[in-house]
Amino acid sequence: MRWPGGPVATALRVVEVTEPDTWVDLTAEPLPLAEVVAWATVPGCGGLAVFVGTVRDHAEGRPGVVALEYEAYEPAAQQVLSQIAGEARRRWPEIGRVALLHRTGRLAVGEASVVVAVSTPHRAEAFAAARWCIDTLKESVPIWKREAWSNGQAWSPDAHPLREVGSGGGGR
Amino acid sequence: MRWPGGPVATALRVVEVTEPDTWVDLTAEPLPLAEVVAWATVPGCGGLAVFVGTVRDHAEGRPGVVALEYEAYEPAAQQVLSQIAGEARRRWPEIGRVALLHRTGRLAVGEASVVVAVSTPHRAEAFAAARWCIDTLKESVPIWKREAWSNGQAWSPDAHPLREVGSGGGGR
Amino acid sequence: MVVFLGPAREAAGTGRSVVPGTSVGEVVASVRARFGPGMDDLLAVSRVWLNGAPADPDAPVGPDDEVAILPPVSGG
Amino acid sequence: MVVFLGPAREAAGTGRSVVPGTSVGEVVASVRARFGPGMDDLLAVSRVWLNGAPADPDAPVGPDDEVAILPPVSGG
Repeated sequence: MRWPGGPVATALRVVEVTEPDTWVDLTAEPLPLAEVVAWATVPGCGGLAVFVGTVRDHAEGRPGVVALEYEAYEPAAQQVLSQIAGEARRRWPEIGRVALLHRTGRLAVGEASVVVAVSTPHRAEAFAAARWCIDTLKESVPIWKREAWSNGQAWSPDAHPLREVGSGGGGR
Repeated sequence: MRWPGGPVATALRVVEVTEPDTWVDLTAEPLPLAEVVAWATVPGCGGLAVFVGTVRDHAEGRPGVVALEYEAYEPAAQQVLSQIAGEARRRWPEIGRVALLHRTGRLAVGEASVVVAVSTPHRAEAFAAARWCIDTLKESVPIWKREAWSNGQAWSPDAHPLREVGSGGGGR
Repeated sequence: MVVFLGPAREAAGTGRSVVPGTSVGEVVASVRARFGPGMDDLLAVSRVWLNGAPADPDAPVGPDDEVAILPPVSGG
Repeated sequence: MVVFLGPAREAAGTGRSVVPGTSVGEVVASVRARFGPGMDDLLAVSRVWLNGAPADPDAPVGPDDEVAILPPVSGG
């Protein structure tokens, strides 16, 4: 899906040019956790908080989860990841680097579905910003999870009505 | 330093045998961040929170920090890391894996001095436990930091009187 | 062009469809009319975006525009 | 045997020393007597451990035991 010259293309181009310290991505490949951790480490920032979401072997009422499938509304989902990174910087200007990566497609139990990494000079801000980013990501990014468990498959019931980034709630 | 048959040796042996899901270490080698992240990911736990402390290029009143040197009271420091992991499990029984690794010796700017990783079924507990672990580590582990900056070197003034693990404060 | 995502794709039985309408509101009304009561329930909790961003019901829709039906999300 | 760590090692001018005393409190008093006022200030904010764990001043100290002077810590 593309909107030539539309708002999404413009926003993405701006992000890429002006934010070398921001890394957002939607990818069907395994998330590069080690690279994210290394990339987010910068000399001015003594604290790096990372959150990794991984596919659990169970969900509410669904024992024996064997796989998940994530479907994203691209490229809008990628644009929302950029918005979250931008809003995090507005709330915590001390952020050095921020990474928000989400996996798409089919994932096995134990694979990482999402990684958030935030580096700041001091640890309190890194924890708070990383927590805000993952909470906001779960409410604001157009991504849907389909679960396949021991005797069925269906969309995840653990869903949130889509909210706009920065429309209240959490953090600073 | 060794105390043959003393409390430290006994405690360490117990930890190694009974806690395969706990990884604590003091090491003069670069911290294996990627391995820690991979190790802490387990099928039952959907949330992994990681904190990495890195050597900053500045400290209060000390511009141009070029290196740090960490000195630990071994093996007591390692035993306290084990105590912190144990107390974290007591406070958050849902913890799957917990890692607490601290570097010793001379570190350059940007190198990781400490890593904490905690996996739990849900993200709130992972964040809370990781935060408690790093806060407690900074107050309870017998380690001292010496800073070398642009025109001097001295022990870090950012020091806390040593506290026993679990003697109040923070978390649950 | 209307795009149905996640559970909305399942309710519609298709990922995309062309329905009548010259505004976001008219397009949504067409979707409601064409698809069954399952879609009705889903629309009640879904967001509607135009070209990748939230849009008002009276925002104009031309042939090159994309209206998206976004049910409650479950990323992370 | 007394072990001086971090800033205490610097204040003592040595990492370890043998001083008289048959209890933790006596050993600390000997340390206080032998080293200068810099050590006095440091002892005021330090913890004293015996064989790797916190100990009371009246805990007995034999020739194979290790008393450690632990100034405020700065790990992390």
